[in-house]
Amino acid sequence: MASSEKRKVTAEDIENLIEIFKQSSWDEMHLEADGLEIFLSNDPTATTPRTPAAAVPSAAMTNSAVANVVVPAAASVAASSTTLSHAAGGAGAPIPDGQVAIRAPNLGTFYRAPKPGAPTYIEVGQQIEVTTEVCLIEVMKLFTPVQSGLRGIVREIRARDGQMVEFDAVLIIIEPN
Amino acid sequence: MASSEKRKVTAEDIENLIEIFKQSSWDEMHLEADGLEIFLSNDPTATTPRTPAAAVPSAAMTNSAVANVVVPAAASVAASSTTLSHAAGGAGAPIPDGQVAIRAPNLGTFYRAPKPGAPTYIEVGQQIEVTTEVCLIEVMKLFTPVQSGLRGIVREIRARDGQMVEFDAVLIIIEPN
Amino acid sequence: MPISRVLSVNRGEIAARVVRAAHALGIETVQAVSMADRESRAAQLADRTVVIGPAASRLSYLDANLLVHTALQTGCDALHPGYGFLSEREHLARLCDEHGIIFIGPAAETIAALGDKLKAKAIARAAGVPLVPGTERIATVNDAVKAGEELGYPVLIKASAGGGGRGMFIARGPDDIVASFDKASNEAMEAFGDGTMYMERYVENARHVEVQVFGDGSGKVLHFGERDCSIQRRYQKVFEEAPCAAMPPALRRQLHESAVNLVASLKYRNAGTVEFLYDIDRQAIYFIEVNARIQVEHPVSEQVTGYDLVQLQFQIAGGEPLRWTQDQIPVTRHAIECRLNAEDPYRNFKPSPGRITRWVPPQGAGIRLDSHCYADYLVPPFYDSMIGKLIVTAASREECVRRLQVALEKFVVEGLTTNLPLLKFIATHPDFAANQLNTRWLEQILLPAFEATQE
Amino acid sequence: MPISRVLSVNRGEIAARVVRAAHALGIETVQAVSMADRESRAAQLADRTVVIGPAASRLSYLDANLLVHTALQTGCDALHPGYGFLSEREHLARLCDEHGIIFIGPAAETIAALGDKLKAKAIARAAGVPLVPGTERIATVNDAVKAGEELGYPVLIKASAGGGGRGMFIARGPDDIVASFDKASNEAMEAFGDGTMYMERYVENARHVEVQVFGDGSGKVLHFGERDCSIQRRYQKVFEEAPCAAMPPALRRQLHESAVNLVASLKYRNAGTVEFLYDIDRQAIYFIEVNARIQVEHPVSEQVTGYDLVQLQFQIAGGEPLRWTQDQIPVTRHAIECRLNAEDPYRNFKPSPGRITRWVPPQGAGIRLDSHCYADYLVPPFYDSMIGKLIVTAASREECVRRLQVALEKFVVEGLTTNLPLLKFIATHPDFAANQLNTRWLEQILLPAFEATQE
Repeated sequence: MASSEKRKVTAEDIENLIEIFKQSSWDEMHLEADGLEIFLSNDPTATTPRTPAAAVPSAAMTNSAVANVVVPAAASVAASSTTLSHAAGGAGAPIPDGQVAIRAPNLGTFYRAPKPGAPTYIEVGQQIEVTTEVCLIEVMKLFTPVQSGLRGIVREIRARDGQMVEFDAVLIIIEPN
Repeated sequence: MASSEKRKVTAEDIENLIEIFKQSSWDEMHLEADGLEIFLSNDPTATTPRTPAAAVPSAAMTNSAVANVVVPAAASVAASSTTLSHAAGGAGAPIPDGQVAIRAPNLGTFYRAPKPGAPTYIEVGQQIEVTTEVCLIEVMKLFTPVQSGLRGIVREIRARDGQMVEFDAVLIIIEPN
Repeated sequence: MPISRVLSVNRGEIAARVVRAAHALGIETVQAVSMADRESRAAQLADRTVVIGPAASRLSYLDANLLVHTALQTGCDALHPGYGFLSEREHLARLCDEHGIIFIGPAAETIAALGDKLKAKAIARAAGVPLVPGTERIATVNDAVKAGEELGYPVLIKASAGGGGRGMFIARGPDDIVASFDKASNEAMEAFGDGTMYMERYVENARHVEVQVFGDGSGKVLHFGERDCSIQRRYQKVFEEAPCAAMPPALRRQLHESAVNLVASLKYRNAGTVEFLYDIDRQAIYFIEVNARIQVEHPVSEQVTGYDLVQLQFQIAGGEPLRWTQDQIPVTRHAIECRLNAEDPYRNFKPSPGRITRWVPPQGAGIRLDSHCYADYLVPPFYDSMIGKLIVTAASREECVRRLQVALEKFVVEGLTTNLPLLKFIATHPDFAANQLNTRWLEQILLPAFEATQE
Repeated sequence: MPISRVLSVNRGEIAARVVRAAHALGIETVQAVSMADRESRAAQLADRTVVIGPAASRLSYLDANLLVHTALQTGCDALHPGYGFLSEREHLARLCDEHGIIFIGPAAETIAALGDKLKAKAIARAAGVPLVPGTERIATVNDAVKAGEELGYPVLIKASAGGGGRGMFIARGPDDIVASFDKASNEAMEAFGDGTMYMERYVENARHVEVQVFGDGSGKVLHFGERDCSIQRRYQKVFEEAPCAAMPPALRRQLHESAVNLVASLKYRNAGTVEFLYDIDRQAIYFIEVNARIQVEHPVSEQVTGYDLVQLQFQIAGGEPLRWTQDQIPVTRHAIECRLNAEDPYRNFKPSPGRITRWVPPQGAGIRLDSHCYADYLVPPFYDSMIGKLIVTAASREECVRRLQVALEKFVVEGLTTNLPLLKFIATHPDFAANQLNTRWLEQILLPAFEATQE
């Protein structure tokens, strides 16, 4: 799960890269991996990489089976989020430096507790482990618990109990430790 | 009719100025006359004249009762003309330096001779006087002869016999003398 | 014979609307423009643009000879006059007829008849359409009191020979007549040498209601519901809506029947609007006039019926019949239009032409904008100040008002002054939400309140 | 009950089309998008956008549970499926029904019945709709010759138990049957252990013709004319037009009646298309299948009839009846659509997604563009390659072809490779102008000629 691990580039990775690039203020992005070369540019006339040495930003991009954990490369990237008027409930605010978002693995209704009246999975300030269950996402009466995916302290719970969250929406902010 | 003559600024003058400005590559135009101040800018944020000393370009703008004679301030202005796809038949080409266009005083059908089979009013190379009739413009069977409005040699006949010309279209090019 | 190429001889939003409607039907377009409108939206959209004259309307849009000459020389078989300018001039329609150009509008003689106020009233009367009730000459106080009973108070008593208000008074009951009739008659005698009086109903509390009609020239006429245009400033409509929610169904039926009967009696062709005064206190309608053209406010009727009236103009003019029956034109929704003008509502509505630097119209469910404007467009100072029509549609009037409020709030126009603050003020006024208003409401209630917000 | 808020669950041009149609009717819109479509046109237009999943369709547009969950959570009372994806899945329609969401399309059981090829054919047969004529089992050469006379040559003789072409042959006359029947029957016996044969008409020279129908669920069905979609590559339509100019009126009447009878027998609800093979040599039509959704090529039918079929989908789904009679839907014009794809026609139609740097669509009389693209739009690599549909309308086919040529010539797209050169080549080919083509023309005649221009 560490960014230093060598693994195959997937279509999802490319999609994520395009995403990050679109949300960034960078003019060009150039990446070589697995014999694959990717060049993204905001300059329509650009055809060859002008900065072949520029590497992928030091973002630990991982797609865990449990939740999408994205460490922002820079606050500006995380802050830009989506520009759609009604998009991504609660995903608008920037993620503080050194903290990490647990994002919705799929669209669904967000629940803080396993059932009505039961204690919540987590509270702000709580120390959690990689396998700690942090919330429940429901789609058409199918309830799926979401695991943290990383160790740290809960700093913020962004999603609201009983409300729909979109795919990739920021649910919870963790300060890793 | 000379540009040095002092006369009142009319709505038509302002219209012409806006026109010239739109067709030019200038960023701003500032003019004071008759106690009236006109400031045109392509910068939406501009609110006060930044170049109060800039005068109206040295264009001899006159609107004769007979025909609109416009001496282009610079080739670029005359050349830009209208950008509409089908506009102003024959008005597209630039007017050579030192030459002057006789323009259509109104929309209508352009005739080079007073009646079918009669000799043409003028030919290229011919010397004409201010009152020389140069063509006929017809609107719904009402035929109006057009006088030259200036002295010179006919250099080009741009409008085609029997074809509709739009208002202000270039009809004939004269080299004044 | 279907139209294949049309000359559009108007400007602003309606020219763009006409060109788009023609293109949707596969009809080629030539747009006639003045020098000031060469970069207009209609010019950009049209297949061809012809500069017909200088900015001054008199030398361009108001010169029928230029227009017809242009139509003939550019191979057009039809001419669309839009509204305003020459759209209701018999002369232009006749000139088109004489030169084999289809005038997209009523027959020249229909325009002429309806343009004459007296003739129009006679046509209405003959078709059984209600006019403001009144009397013939009245000689004595007793006759006046008797007539007052019949008409119902209040009544307006005027000098037959009169004008300028002399010898005129309002009577709210027989006592007023007894008190003032002889004095007024004497006043008239002194002023005009004739003391004869007459009387008509005085409508204090009225709405302006009009019916959108269409005829195909065969005598068949269909209506597309009514519009309530009571929010006016100096007889200029500011808001228009459909239907007239304040009108009870029975009266609405009479309204529609009156409008249809009137124009059917003329074998009316193409689009028209029959205007009525709706007397709220007496629950009665009185004919005002017929507008023999498409109107500014036609979109609200399109929104509530689902028909494209400008396309229909082209189809009827091209010889197609009215294919439908009246029950196929149900009014199922509510729509409100408001007119966005380049004018300063805080400075006596002074026109404010200039370059639009930012233009962010609202969008979303039920929001339609009919406009020729865009960011960087120069609104020329030579013509009327309307720069767009915002039309909002919803299932109910209540929902429609709410949507209108949101839409106006989202509308951003920069670079020139507009009446947007006034439109917002109207849209959020409780009287407007409650639909408690009449033709005087804007000037008497709303504008003073609006101006008070500036102090 | 009229729809008040709809979830649009498709993408690309049809999502934008659906959102616009809803807005025109005052219906609020929520657009479901994948991560890759967050900046899409539909997302920009909709009142609200919801990211339902990652780019992969399986985890977004193809997950019925996600879609219905989203509809419920965002307060939608209806769901518009567009075309492709889940638009013809009984499961989605049923899930909507179960949760009180109006599925804008046919009833779930109709979708199920028509989705089963054998059931669909049985329904067609019961409704008197012609199928490709064929026989039951044939035992002997003599029976085969007799059947061949009845069906008319050429005929296709197949093994009943067969597949993969074994035991199959084409007979152009009785001699071919005599020469090959026993051999083929033996072949089938060897391959499948069963030598039984059957026979059907072989259609060499065919057009693909389809009828646009609409039902309101009461049994009332109207058609909106037919479309000719014969220009196909690998069963993908490239050009579609209306009407099928090559079809004689009597056959067209049979076509329309067959289509209407078929869907009326199902009390069909909402939009559908009945597809037929048009046997040019025998001047006959044979039922293929029913597409129980709005189709890509619906705009040509809109253009020739003047009805907005997507708005009509919303109205029918909202409970309105089909208000018209068939004679109120005349086909008065000709329209041609061609599909602009981000693909390289010179490299075996390899998809070419990427960022559009320049996008200058043609405009003018009779030109319509249904597209979600704009300058600076990134065409994502995850979905199909269609980036727009150019639809051209005119009074005649001849004029329509001319306009199409001009429109394609004016169309500028830069930043990615498109099939525009191929579209231009088709539009200017003499066979296309002469309307001399069949379903094999594109692959057999046109593409080799097109490729030859590259050498």
